[in-house]
Order: sequence, then structure tokens, then C-alpha cells
Amino acid sequence: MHGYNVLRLVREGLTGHKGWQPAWRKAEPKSSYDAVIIGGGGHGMATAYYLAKIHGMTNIAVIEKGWIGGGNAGRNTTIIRSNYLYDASAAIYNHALTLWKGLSRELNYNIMMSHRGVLNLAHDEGEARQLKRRVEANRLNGVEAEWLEAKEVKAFCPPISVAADARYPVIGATLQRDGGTNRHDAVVWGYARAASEMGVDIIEQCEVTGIATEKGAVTGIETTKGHIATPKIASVTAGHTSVIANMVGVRLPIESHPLQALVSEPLKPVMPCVVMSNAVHVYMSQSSKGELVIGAGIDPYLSYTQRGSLDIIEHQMAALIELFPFVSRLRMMRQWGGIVDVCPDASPIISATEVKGFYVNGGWGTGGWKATPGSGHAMADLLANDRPNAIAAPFTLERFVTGDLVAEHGAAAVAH
Amino acid sequence: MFVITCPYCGERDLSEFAYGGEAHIARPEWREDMSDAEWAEFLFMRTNPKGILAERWMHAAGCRRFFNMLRNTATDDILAVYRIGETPPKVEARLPATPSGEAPIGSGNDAVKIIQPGEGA
Amino acid sequence: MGKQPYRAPKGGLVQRNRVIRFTFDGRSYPGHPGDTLASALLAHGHHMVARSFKYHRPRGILAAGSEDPAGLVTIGADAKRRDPNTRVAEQELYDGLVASSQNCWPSLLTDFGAINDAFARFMPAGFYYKTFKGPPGTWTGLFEPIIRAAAGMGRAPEPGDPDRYEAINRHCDVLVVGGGPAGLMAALAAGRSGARVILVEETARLGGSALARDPDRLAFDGTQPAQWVADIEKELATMPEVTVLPRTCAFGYYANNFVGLWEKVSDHLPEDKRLGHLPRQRLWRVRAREVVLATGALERPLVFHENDRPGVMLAGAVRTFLHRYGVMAGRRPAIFTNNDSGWVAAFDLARAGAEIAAIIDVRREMSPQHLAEAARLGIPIHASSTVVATAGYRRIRQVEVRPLHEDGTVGQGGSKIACDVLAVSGGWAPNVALFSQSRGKLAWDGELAAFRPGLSWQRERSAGAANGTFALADALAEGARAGVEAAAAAGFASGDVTVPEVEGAEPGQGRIKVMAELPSHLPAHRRRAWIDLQDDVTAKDLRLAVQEGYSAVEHAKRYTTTGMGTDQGKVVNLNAFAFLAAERGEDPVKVGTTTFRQPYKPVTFAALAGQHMGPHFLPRRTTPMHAWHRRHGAVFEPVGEWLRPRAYPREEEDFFAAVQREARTARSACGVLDASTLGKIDVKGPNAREFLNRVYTNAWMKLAPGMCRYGLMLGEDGMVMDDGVTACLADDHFHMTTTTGGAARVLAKLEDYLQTEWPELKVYLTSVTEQWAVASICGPKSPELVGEILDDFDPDPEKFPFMAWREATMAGIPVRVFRISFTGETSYEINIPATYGRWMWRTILEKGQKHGIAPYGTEAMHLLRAEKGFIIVGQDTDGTVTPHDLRMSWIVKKSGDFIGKRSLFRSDTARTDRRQLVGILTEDPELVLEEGSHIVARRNEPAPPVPMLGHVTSSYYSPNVGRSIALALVESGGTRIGDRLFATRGGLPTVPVRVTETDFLSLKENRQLPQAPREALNG
Amino acid sequence: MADETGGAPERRMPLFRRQAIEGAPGTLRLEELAFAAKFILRLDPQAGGEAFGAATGLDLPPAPLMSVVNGERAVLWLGPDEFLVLAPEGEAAGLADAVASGLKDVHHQFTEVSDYYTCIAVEGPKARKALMKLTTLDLHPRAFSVGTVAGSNFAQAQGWLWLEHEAEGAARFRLYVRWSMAEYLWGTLAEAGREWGLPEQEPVTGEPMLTESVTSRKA
Ligand SMILES: Cc1cc2nc3c(=O)[nH]c(=O)nc-3n(C[C@H](O)[C@H](O)[C@H](O)COP(=O)(O)OP(=O)(O)OC[C@H]3O[C@@H](n4cnc5c(N)ncnc54)[C@H](O)[C@@H]3O)c2cc1C
Ligand SMILES: NC(=O)c1ccc[n+]([C@@H]2O[C@H](COP(=O)([O-])OP(=O)(O)OC[C@H]3O[C@@H](n4cnc5c(N)ncnc54)[C@H](O)[C@@H]3O)[C@@H](O)[C@H]2O)c1
Ligand SMILES: Cc1cc2nc3c(=O)[nH]c(=O)nc-3n(C[C@H](O)[C@H](O)[C@H](O)COP(=O)(O)O)c2cc1C
Ligand SMILES: [Zn+2]
Repeated sequence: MHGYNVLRLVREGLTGHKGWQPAWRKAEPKSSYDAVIIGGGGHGMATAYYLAKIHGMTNIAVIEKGWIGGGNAGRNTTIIRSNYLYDASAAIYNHALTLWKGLSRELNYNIMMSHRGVLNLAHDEGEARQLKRRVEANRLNGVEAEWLEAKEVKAFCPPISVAADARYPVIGATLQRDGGTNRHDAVVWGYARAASEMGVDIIEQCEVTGIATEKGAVTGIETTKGHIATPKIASVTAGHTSVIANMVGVRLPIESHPLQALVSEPLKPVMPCVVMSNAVHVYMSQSSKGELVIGAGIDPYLSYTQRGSLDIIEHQMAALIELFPFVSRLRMMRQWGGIVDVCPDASPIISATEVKGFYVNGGWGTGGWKATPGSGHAMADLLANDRPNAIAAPFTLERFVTGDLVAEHGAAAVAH
Repeated sequence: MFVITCPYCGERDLSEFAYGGEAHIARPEWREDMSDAEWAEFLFMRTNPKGILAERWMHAAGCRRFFNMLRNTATDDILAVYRIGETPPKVEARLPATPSGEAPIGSGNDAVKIIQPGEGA
Repeated sequence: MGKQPYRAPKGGLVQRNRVIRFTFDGRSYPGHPGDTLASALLAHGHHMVARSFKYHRPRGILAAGSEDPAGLVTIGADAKRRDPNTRVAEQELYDGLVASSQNCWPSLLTDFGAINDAFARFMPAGFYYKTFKGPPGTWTGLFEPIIRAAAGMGRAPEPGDPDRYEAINRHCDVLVVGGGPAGLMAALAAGRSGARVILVEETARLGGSALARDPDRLAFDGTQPAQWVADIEKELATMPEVTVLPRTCAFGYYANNFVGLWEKVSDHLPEDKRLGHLPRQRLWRVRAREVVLATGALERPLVFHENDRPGVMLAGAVRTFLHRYGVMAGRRPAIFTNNDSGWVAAFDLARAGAEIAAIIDVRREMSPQHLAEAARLGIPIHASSTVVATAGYRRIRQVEVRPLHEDGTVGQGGSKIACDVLAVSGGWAPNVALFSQSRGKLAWDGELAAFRPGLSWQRERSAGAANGTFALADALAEGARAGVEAAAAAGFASGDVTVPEVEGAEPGQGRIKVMAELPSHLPAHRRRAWIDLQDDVTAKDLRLAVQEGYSAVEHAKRYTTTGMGTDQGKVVNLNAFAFLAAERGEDPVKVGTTTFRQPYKPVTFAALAGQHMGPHFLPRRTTPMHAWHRRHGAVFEPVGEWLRPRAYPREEEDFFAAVQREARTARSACGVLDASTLGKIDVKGPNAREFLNRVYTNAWMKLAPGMCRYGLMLGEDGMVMDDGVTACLADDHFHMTTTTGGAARVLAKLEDYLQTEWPELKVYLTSVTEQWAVASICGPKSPELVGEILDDFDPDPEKFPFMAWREATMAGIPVRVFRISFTGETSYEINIPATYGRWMWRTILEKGQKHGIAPYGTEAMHLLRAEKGFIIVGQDTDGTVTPHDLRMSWIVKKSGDFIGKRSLFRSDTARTDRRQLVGILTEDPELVLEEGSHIVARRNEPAPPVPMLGHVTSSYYSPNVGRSIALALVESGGTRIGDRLFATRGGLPTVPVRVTETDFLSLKENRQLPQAPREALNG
Repeated sequence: MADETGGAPERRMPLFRRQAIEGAPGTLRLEELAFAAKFILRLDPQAGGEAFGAATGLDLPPAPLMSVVNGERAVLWLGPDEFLVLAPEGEAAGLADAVASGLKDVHHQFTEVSDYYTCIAVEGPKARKALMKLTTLDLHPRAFSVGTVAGSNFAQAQGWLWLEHEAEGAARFRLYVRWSMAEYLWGTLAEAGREWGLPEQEPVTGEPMLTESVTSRKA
């Protein structure tokens, strides 16, 4: 792999940057692969990378209908944390957090992993109770978390308003110091580059239009670039998970909703950390480039249009101003939407299905970005070994039948 | 923000309505021998189509009636509204040409951006 | 500084007879009403007003409107009214305006950040992905703070915005966006039909591009443009159904013809003239039957080496500054163009007295009329030539021109031409942002080398330059037609409009020669040809992006950040797309565009929030007793939309002491709680019992009139969702109560089942929550008190048993009295029509005084019920708890269906080792566990993950039990009664606890509780 | 036994502290219309409309979104089987009795909500414009004529809007809103009327809340 480092940058700078190679090969599909991953988002790329790196499966392809990273990977607010309530969630999200920490180096691609800290606000006693329960569960699960009283919240994040007569006063917050944000596109590109280097074919602008099966087992996929034979298919398509699953008649408990986000004009640093509030339904951080990155809850209806309604944004702005009065005069520079795949228990699905060779990774809903490396890691293992590892086991489809849900509504928070 | 035609009150703004999820999922009568899987199908499993979806809405701020609506989730085109108990009307929709319906030059809505060669203007 | 050296001797729509003053970077300047900050600065020869994002290069003013990517400053003297990133070309001048430069230190002219420019070659697109990758933590700890401090543009204001904002809804038949010639005609035509019309114009006045023309050389039916516009405006003003909104930008085109408009009501007024009764800005939420998009066209710059100097301006902008604002951008302008529109700008400038340094045209063939006119005006022409370099720091002072060969190479020789402004024109492109937002599909127009509206999606049509119709007469006609058609489509027969005769029409841009990057003698990597002036993206960066595989338009955008600034690439994006197409050797249609997203230009957050701020942010639902609570020192808590008193601390008493006192009083004497917020639903109909049977887990067939029953309501997933007491009013008539927070949800759910699942059931539901004010009186003295306040009422608990209810009167007012209790104490819930609530409450407290009554808040209520082991849904349950988990199997009937029943039989839900609700007693009776503490099996926590048995849901110091008590959900809790377990304490040593039953009062009565020493009660 | 010192029962509407307020002459006026008898009638009009008419002398609105006025009584359409019945204060008991006996054999529900709702009169030439700041309903005279009733959201509060009367361009709307939302809505309406000179209204706000979580201090 062509190394990325300062020295090289200087050398290239002196010679006109002519030596840089494509970050990943623009592959055309071969007639068959040992496994095919549908979806070139963060999770799909991570799955491919770990399949190649850990399980030595390099005769594989990632099939992406558009450009890699153009789905939710390219439109999420990049909040990273692992302070989930249940053991199963703590395990996967914390595993992801551990991987995030070393990822820039591992991929030799700076993903700008910023551990600026994530505050989850409590505005009433009920929330405080839930959050404290979560902090304690986190501690016992080895997840970094602490409780801050309102005064400490203010000290940690000075721009926040902790007025006592606010409609929803801030009465405290959980803080995960090693939570934060990162550069979403870089993650996809970094994984792609590393996977491609190991021989993984990344095939863009190739839509999967059908799945071929024989005797209840997959044999290949139909794509806009032709048929590709493969015994193993992983659908890692986030908002489109149901669309893919419907191709093989696999029923899923997933619904696709619009989730919007927006950015302000770029500003000099004002927000030291990530702040999320469930009660007033808003969250905000500041990107390295300077925009305030702001999100809210999903639009209530199903939609695949990647756009939502303005009233969600209007409410979100009112809430944001209540929480951060300094923002009132700032301006919204761009708003956009993604399609999030929501599961009834706000936890993901990493599972084999009744169709042999068809695996599903989805249902991450509003909060799967933070899990990207952990999800890819577990999914690769499932694909390679055809059985869920300890981390993936609680997230199989079986739980919707037995009722053994991983109900993370509280921890999944507004949007993650 | 949609304009939804409440079958009772007429055209109103989306903000007056509450979403009720996929329609025509009948609650199975209690049976001793109903399997967990059968019950899970009712409780959780959804078609979630990209295309025509029959869904329920309630006119929450208005007449408080539930009703059904056909909407193309690929475009958000509202195709029909009808009352609870009525069968869905036949409708035409601008359905996606491929399962995702999205042009290869982009993802999501990018498909709608530019007229491609061969596409009628 | 009295003079305005670059003010043209005449012309412009500014009020020359009035002088107003503004300051820029601390210096005071004069200007005129009608100026923008840009025109006023240019009148003083100030081109350099800003610094770019990355390299901190000097930035001037490229465009004359909100599309300007470069001229950004901070407005406002007061930090609370600071508006960073304000475009000088958009900001109207007012007396006393204070502007300052941003993203530079220590000053605009001497900016240390400019050192970046010296290292630019080491900082190409995406350089940060390739470096700064130290061990974990180095990004956050080391590089990030440096990068972040360098990034960003303006500084955020301080909190305390003094301004007001509001949102308004409007429905209309025809919304016309854009007040240029096409829009004016559309509005006129539609207006005459009688349709409801809204015409919005982003700038301060109507007229659009007509105001950018020499008024002596353009006439509509013989009148000058400004007059013609004024006449139309006058006519529109006479039409009652037409609303004209200047200073209003249509920023977002959403589904179903919902268009967001952003009106700047008072941003153009001196601060002391901002009218208190009007908001600063308004959000208009318009629902239009039909929309006419007449948003004009935008000119794009040319991409060549060193094209980013202050003084490099769009030719159209130069014209606008001249004719609309009466400002000469330069005295010796050079023109650089690839189409005819640069020429007319040159002629205008020449006629206004400028000395044209040169017209440099990349084309070989040019319009003979233009050549003749140039000759007549004595303008030097450089045909088939290109600018290969520029010079000047604060302002351009020279261009180097070389011949351009057919094969796209540049020749030797050429000349250096002195100039003080370079007017560039890369051709015009229809302003399709809103069209694209509406989901319309763009079509590539090879002749314009630009996109134009192709396939409409919504009920909208484009007209004029926005539709690629650049010739003025055609634009007028198209605008009129669009107005007529839109009105007709909305059901209004057309009024007739005659399109005015235009004199002095211009031929348009002619044949345009597009070159993605103009050739140069320099090798590619030495060229610095800016594409995005704000974010510092050069052609080289885009080339690198393609080289490295980020060649998809969306990848290139994200890798280089082109078009991601505050201007969203309005005038520069097309150059980026064209460059990518050229680099990839592909058709522009194949390359595509990035997504046009809302907003068209940045919109203030507060305008989006409208009036929903401060006291109007969200409702504070309050009960009839609210004012009393406030007067009596209540501390409140939000419960859903409600505000409820949590406790009533007396002077010298802290919250905890108050809660202890209230709880003690409630059991030792008499307490009263405002329970008005409980949800109440009147249930009536022949099938009401059957209905209750299906929605609650227990049986309802036998409940007699006059009696009440407690019920648990589940979701279909089997999990407890709500609870409450329902009273039987008559055989077919019930009064149901729900939790405060659950009321709306429960009613909606019940209606859902009635309307969609069980339409055969004859049951009607009506919410009566606020019909009744409710006082819940409890304690040993409560019977006496209730007897006193009700008329002829025997409260004797023997005769009026627990779970009965009676009608009664209180001073003649009919009330309903329920013998139900959430505290385990003798209790009476009196429901009185809400208008009497305040009186009832005061009466109770007055009459209760001699019984030692105290009002108690929600916190004491929670404590009291916990003493009795009663659950609170949402506190002791969390959506994962079944009735069996609560060890309330007694409430689950065996036969018959009910909501959620089947779920209780799923293999996981039926497990017997699930977490179950139990009492928890710390061995140390003084120690109160934290809610959210976890229960573990062993005293010493092993290394994580520590196996958790459960968690504490409720925990209090109980004054009545005389020790701490807690409820917890514990694995197999029901089988662990009496066991010793441990509770975690956030890392402190765990404490031993006992698992008990949940009714602590009974445990106490049966002497099964260790007591705390007396003095603890006073703590 | 009611005590002599208790004072006579006083009835207060939620906005009893608010005086009627007015903007510049000929613009806008707000007032709480206190104390009227209000009932929600749930009834299938087909099955029971006649019986209801016989019992009360009131016709049900013939079509959705309409109202029927009969002297001081009125019936407003809220939904296909849901109506708001209005009558002067003091007629509540009589009305309830009449309905109870007259509709004995018809499945119906007649629930008193006199205190559940209050009514804010929004009147004047600017009434439509003021209300449009709060609701997405189309209140243009072409779309909302005299007699029209519509349920909608007014800012964040659900309510029922009835255009009771209009003369010479001055509309008189009645806005029915639940008790607990009345103060909020009053404040929001007053704010909307600032443009026409409605006086600023002291908002109900500023309730002291605990700004620390209690659970941690208990320990
Ligand atoms: C606005 C927004 C904010 C969010 N904020 C956060 C946050 O702060 N923190 C957080 O943790 N999570 C967040 N999320 C959620 C997170 O983005 C997603 O859970 C996660 O990115 C999903 O995984 P992915 O990256 O693989 O998905 P995607 O990037 O969506 O990948 C799926 C890919 O599959 C492709 N595909 C679909 N159908 C086909 C087909 N038929 N053939 C070929 N390819 C196909 C798509 O084009 C797409 O590229 C947010 C999401 C949104 C929309
Ligand atoms: N020289 C050329 O080749 C050339 C090119 C393009 C246009 N033109 C001229 O343009 C004229 C056509 O007139 P027209 O009316 O189509 O365009 P116009 O440019 O005169 O008017 C467009 C108006 O829309 C406004 N606007 C744009 N976006 C808006 C938004 N989002 N919200 C509110 N307002 C918005 C602008 O402020 C402007 O006033 C003709 O006179 C033609 O000569 C000439
Ligand atoms: C974390 C984050 C930061 C962003 N910052 C910017 C920005 O500074 N400028 C910008 O124009 N868009 C920004 N975007 C939005 C993207 O331009 C784009 O809207 C988004 O990726 C969705 O793609 P689409 O709009 O093409 O559908 C940002 C997006 C994310 C997820
Ligand atoms: Zn309705």
C-alpha cells in the first residue's frame, strides 16, 4: 500500500502530487466470488476489510449501486459512543470504539477520530434515573461513562444553558469522554483503500436487482452489470435492507424512515463536545471544518426519498435555541436526509436467515455509524464461519420470535 | 410536508396527522396453538416496500379518525386515501425502474437530478 | 473620509442626497440608502474585504448578490447581535452599520494565517487524510485543536439575542419566485385573474436584472426600467389578493408545493429604528397550488491561474454595481469573457467614463456589432486570448494575456495589462436550485453549456432566465404565459396581459466557448486556478481528486470540499462539474451534479424556530391550582407537557426535608395532592365492559356501578404500558384514568382499536382530563376533613369502602369522590369541575389546617407509594416489564384475549428467571441507594464485564418506615426473597442488601424491618 | 357539613387573570369567553340525529366542518360521529337530562366538557392573519367561510376553530382549547398580534425547577 505520511506529502508537494495512486481500484465484476457484500457504506466496507484481513477471504466483492459512502455513511452526524444499556449492546459498541481508536493507524488513513466527549442530557428525574442506570451499567461493563450534575455540565460545555426556569432544565448528563465524532467519508474511503489493497473488488455504480437461489440457498446475484455467482451474500444496505430481503422473501422487522440533519455556516470553535438531548429532541457537535452539525428525530412515516419535512427542522431549531441560546442568529447552510432502517427494539440485526447463504446486517436505525468497525468485524466473522460469534449472537433474527429483545430505546436516544 | 386529504375533513397539513404504520395487518385472534413465529409476524414483520405502501394515518388534530392511504415511498407521491374497512383502490404510480430506482451516478435522490440520454424530456 | 472615490457621477437607485455612515474594521465611511455593504465598500475602492477559508488568501467581491462566495464579513457592534459570515453583497446598508473582517488575525491586511498559503503545495485536497495519524489520542489531543482553530469562518454571537422572530402560514394559488422581468409579468398575469398570488423577491426591490441595465438604453413600452417596475408594483398593490414580499428569499422547495420563504423584515434598518412590534425576520410557510420559478440566471466565473484576486468580479456584477448602485468597480477595468455578455459590461463601463484596459475574449469569432461598438469606444480587443496570470494583493493591478491557439495551448509573448478590476464572464446558467429542490429533473443544454429545468415533478413551471430564456422580450412573454397558465391550473381564468415592447434589448450571451480550465503556459501543478473561492478549491485539487479515484462528482465534492461553503457553490459549481467532465473525458450528463439541497441561501435558525422560543417554546400545561402552587413555594418538574409541583419546601427547609415532612404528614395527619393531571377518559356504550376486558389484563364484567378497579394495560408486545383506576358509573358507563404522561397515548391507542380492530364494539370515548380538577386527600385525618368539606356526606371508611366511589356535593357543587389510594393510606380523590378547582383546593387547605394538612408534591407521592410497594409505570417499568415480572400475576386473567396477551407466552417472555420486581433493603438502614444502582451477587466486583442481576428502580428514605427502602428489578427476584445480595455504588464498595417483598408498610407492621434510629427522621 | 368560613364557591376560567386585549383600532381583539355549557356528543347522526333533534331542538350539522346555530345554542361538527354542543351557562343540566332521556335507546355519549375547554374569541379584521401565524389551516375567506369549524393545531396546542360571524371584513373566531393549554395559547396569540399593537402579555413561565437530579442527592 502506498503509504500516507508527512514525508510523502512533502515529497509529492515538491513534485506536483503526481505520484498519488487511486485510493481504491475501480473494479469490474468477475463472474463469481466467494462472497459478495451488497452495500458500500461504512458497514459493508468494514465487513469486506475484516473478511479479507482476519478471515483471509479476498476473493470477494463489495457491490455498491452508487458511489461508496453515498448512503447513510455519507449523511450521518458521526456521533461515536458506546454507552448503551444492555450487555449485548455494550459489547458491540464498545468493541467498535476500541477499533475506532486505532483505526487511523490501522488503515493508514486519518479518519479524524475526535474523542471530544459526548453528553447525554437529563431534563427530568425520569431521564436522570434512566441515564444513571445506564452509567452504572456502563461502568460494570467496562464502558467509560460518568454522571455530571448540571454545574459540571455547564463547565464541560460552557455554551449550554442550564437555566433553572427553562421549559426543560438541564438537571445533569452522562458523559462519555472517549466518545466523539469522526470524519465519515474518510472511514469509508480508508476501509475501501485498505480492502482494495488486499484484493477486494469494490464495484461501484452496480445495483443488485435480484438474488438467485436454488433449493433454499443463494447461488448468485443479478446486477445492473450482469450475473455474479456466489454462495454467500451479505446485505449491508442500511435503509434498503428490506428491499434486498424482499428479493428472497425474507421478512424483517425493519421500517425505513427519513432522518434529517443540517449544518450551520462554518464558525470558529464554539462547541467543545457533542451534546444530545432526548427530551427536547436535538443534538449538536461541531465539525473540524467549523459547521455546527445538528440532528433531531426521524420523520414519523416510512420513506425512501432521502428527504424529510421542514417542521422537524423547525422544532429542532426551537429546541436547539432553548438549549444553546447563542445559536439563534446563526444560519442553516444545508439540510439533508438519509434513510434509516429502524428496528422495533432500536437494536440491529446481524443474522443468518432461512435462506442459506443470505446474511443480513441492518436495522441500525439512527445510530449505526458508531458501530461501523464492530459491526463489520462481527459480520465478517458470521460470513466466514456461518455462525454468529459471541458479539453477534444476541442480534440474530430469532429474538423477534422469542421476545428476547435488546430494548435500547433509551440508550439509542434521539437519533443515536 | 405532505398535504393529506382526510376522508372527512379534506386537505390538511401533515402536522395534523399521526402516523399509524403499515395498514391491513389484522390482529390475529387469540389461539392456544398460535406459534411464536406467527405472532412475531403480526407484531414485528413489515413489508417496508420501496413503492406503493398502504399505511394508516389518524387525523389527530382534527376529526381523530383513522384512515388508510396509499403512498409511493420511493417518491412520497400520495396516491389515494380510503376509509378503514374499504379495500385499497387501484392506483398508478411512478414506480422505481430498478429495486432502488436510483441512477448509478448517485445514491438516494440523485436519480431524480438529471435527464439521462434516452430518457424522454 | 467624506468622498466616495468610486461612486459613479450619476445613476444608480441609491438616494444620493442622503448620506449614512457605516464602519468597516473600525473605520467610518459614508454611503447612501439603497446601497448594499458591498456597493458602499466598492464606492471607496475597497475590494479586499475577507480572507479565504484555507489559505487565507485575500478575498474581494465576486458577485453582486447572495450568490457571492467570497465577500463575507461579520456584522454587528454588539456581540449579542453579531452576524458572522454575512455577505457584503447581500447586506443592505443602514446608518450605523458596523462590519468587521473575519477569519484573519491580527487584521485583514496582516493575517498570520496567510502563512498557509506559503505551504499550499503541501496542503492539497485531502492532505489531512494522509497525515496527522499518530497513536490513539494524538488527533484529539494535538492536531485537532490546531486544525479546528484554523478552520471555521466567523465567530458565533454571544447568547442573548434581543430580536424577535415569527412564522406565518399562507396558502396561495400562485407563488411567483423572483421579481425580475419574468416574475413581474407572471405575477401581474396571475394577479389579474383574481387568484391569490404571492410574489417574492430576495433583494430590497423588484426589477431583477432590469435594474442592472443602463436606464437610458432600455425601455419597456417607452418607460425606463425603474419606472416600469414601479408601475407594475403599483398595480399589484391594488389587487387585494396579491402579496408582494421584497427582501424575501424562497429558500426551500419541499414536498406538495410547500415553499419556505425567509423575509428579512428589519435587517436593513438602523438598530434604533427596528420596530418592536415587527419581528426581525419571518418564516413564511407557503402552500401553493402552483409555483412559477423566475429566479433568473447566474453568471459563472472563469477558471484560470490566479483568478482569485480581489478585483476579479463577475461582469454582470460590475454592471449591477454600476446601474443599480451607481458604483464604478474600477476606473480601468479589463474584461475577460467567453461570451458576449462581457462585452456589454465593457460598453456600459466605458460609457460611464471608465477607461477599458482591454476586452480579452477566448473566442475567435465575435459579434460584428460588438466589434464595431468596441472600436467606436476605443476599447482594445484581445481575441482568442486568455489571461494566464494576474498581479495585485489588495486588489488586482495587472493581468498577463497570451494568445490562445485552436489546439488549446497558449502562445508565447502576449502582454501585461494594467487594470484595477477584472470583469469576468464564463456565461450564464439558469438558476435552477429551487427547481432541483422540487425534485424536478435537469436537462443539459449544450448551447448554454448549463443545466436548465427539464422534467417537472411538482406543480411548478420556470420562466425567463431561470428557464434558459435569456432574451428579455422572450423572458417577459414567458413570464406572462407562466402566470396565465399557473392561474388557470389553479382554477382562475386568465386576466389578459400584454407583453411590453422592449427597446434596447440585448442579443444575449451569444455563442459561448466553455473551457473547464483555461490553458496556461505553466505546468498543471504550478497553476493555481480557483474553482471554489471560499473553500479554496483549485482546479489542481479537483484534478488530484480524479487522479486518486474520487472522480464521482459526489466524491470529488467531499474530497475537495468544493461547493460546500456558505454559497453552496451557486456560481462556482458548474465550473467544478465541467472540470470533472473534462478531466474524466465524459459528458457532463454522465458526470452529473451534486444535490441541490435546501436552503437556497443560509437561513437563520431563529427564523426557522419562529415565535416558538422562550416562553412560547413549548406549552407548559398547568392545572387550575397552579397559581396556588407557585405562591406557596412549589418546586416544579416537567411531566410530559405538564408542570407538576414536586414539593413545597418551606423557608429554611431544603427539598429533601420538605419531601420527608410532606410524606410524614400524609401518613400521620393529612396530605393533599393535586392529581388533576391524571388522564381521564369517559367510556360509554353497550360494549364498554367487553372493551375494558380486552384492553386491560384483568376482568371487568362484574364490576358494579359505584365501584372502581385498578387495571394494567399492555402493549401488544406484552409489556406494561399504562395503568390506572377505572370507575363504573353505570352498567355501560365508565370513568377511566391513565397516567399523566400516558393520557394522549392511551386515548389514541384505544381509539385505534375501536376504529380499526374492533369496529363491531359499540363504545364511545371522550377525554375528560381537564373537565375535572382533582384533589387527592389522604391520611388518618382525611375522613374527618372530607366529611367537613362535603355536604351531608358520610366518609366513614367502613361505609364508603376502599375502591368505591360516590357522587356528592361540595357547597352545592356536584363532585365525584373516589375511595382510591396510591399511598396505601385512607384516601379520597375529589373530582370537581375544573372551574371550581382553585376554590376547592383553597377550601381543603383552609379547612384542613386544623387537621395539620400539608400539600404534597410528586416526590412525596412517589415516596408514599413506594412505601406501599405500588409501581410507577415508567419508573419501575421501562418497556421490558410484563405483569408477571412485576409479580402481579394476580391481575392477569386466565381466559379470554386482551392486548398483549399472546406475547406473554413467547419463550423469552414466559421465562421464570426474568427480572422481577422486589423490595430491597440496605443492611444499613440509613443508606439510601441511588436509583439506577445495580444488584450483583458478590460483594467484590470482578473485572468488567460484571454480571448484573438487576437494578434499583425506586429508592427513598422513608420517614414512615423509618429507614431507606428501594424497589428493584432482580433476576428471579421472586425466588430470592430473603436473600442477601449487593448493590453497586458507582465504583464505591458495594453494599449488602436484603431482597424483600415490596410492601414496606406491611413489613413494618409485621415487625420484619430493622428500624433506623429516631434522629434520622429529622435529617 | 360545609363550613361557614369556607367562602362561597368561586368559579374561575383558566384565563380569568387575563383582561380582553385589543390592538390598534380596527385590527384585532382577544378575549376569553367564560362559562358556557359545552358537551361532546358522540353519536352516529344516521342512527340518532333525529332523536337528538327531538330532545334538544338542535339539528346536527348536515356536513363535515359545519356548524348549526339555534338561538344561543349551537352544534359544531368535530368528526363524523363527534360534535361539540354549546349552550348558555346554566343550561347544562337540562340539556344533559334531555339527551339522556331522549337518546335512551340510541348508542351515544354526551359528556360535559364545559370546564375542559375554554374559548378564546379572536376577532377583528386581522383575526385571520393573526391566526395564520399559529395554524396551517387555510383561513382565507374563500376557504374558511362563516360557520366553518375545523380542528387543527394552533402553535403546539390542539384546538377547535369556529368562524362564528363576519361583517365588514371583521371576523369573529372562537377558538376552543383545553384548560391546560389556555395560557400558552393566549400568550402565543398575543405575541402574534404584536404586529397590530396587541400589548405584550406577561407569559406564564419561570416555574422554579430543581436543576440537580434528586436521585444522587438522596444517597
Ligand atoms: C441524518 C443521519 C444522522 C445519523 N447520525 C448518526 C450518528 O450521529 N451516529 C451514529 O452512530 N449513527 C448515525 N446515523 C446512522 C448511521 O448513519 C447508519 O446507521 C450507518 O451509517 C448505516 O450503515 P452503512 O454506513 O453501512 O449504511 P449506508 O452508508 O447507507 O450503506 C448502505 C449502502 O448500500 C447501498 N445499496 C442499497 N441498495 C443497494 C443495491 N440494491 N445494490 C447495491 N447497493 C445497494 C447504498 O447505496 C448504500 O451505499 C445517522 C443517520 C442519518 C441518516
Ligand atoms: N446577458 C445575458 O446573457 C443574460 C443572461 C441571463 C439573464 N439575462 C437577463 O435576465 C432577464 C430575464 O429576467 P428574469 O426575470 O428571468 O431574471 P432576473 O435575473 O431579472 O430576475 C430574477 C430575480 O429573482 C430573484 N431571486 C432569485 N432567487 C430567488 C429566491 N430564491 N427567492 C427570491 N427571489 C429570488 C433575484 O433576486 C432576481 O431579482 C432578461 O432581462 C435577460 O436579458 C441576460
Ligand atoms: C458531518 C457532516 C458534515 C457536513 N458538512 C457540510 C458542509 O460543511 N458543507 C456542505 O455543503 N455540506 C455538508 N454536509 C452535507 C453534505 O453536503 C450532503 O448534504 C450530505 O452528505 C448528503 O448528501 P446529499 O445532499 O448529496 O444527498 C455535511 C454532512 C455531514 C454528514
Ligand atoms: Zn379529519
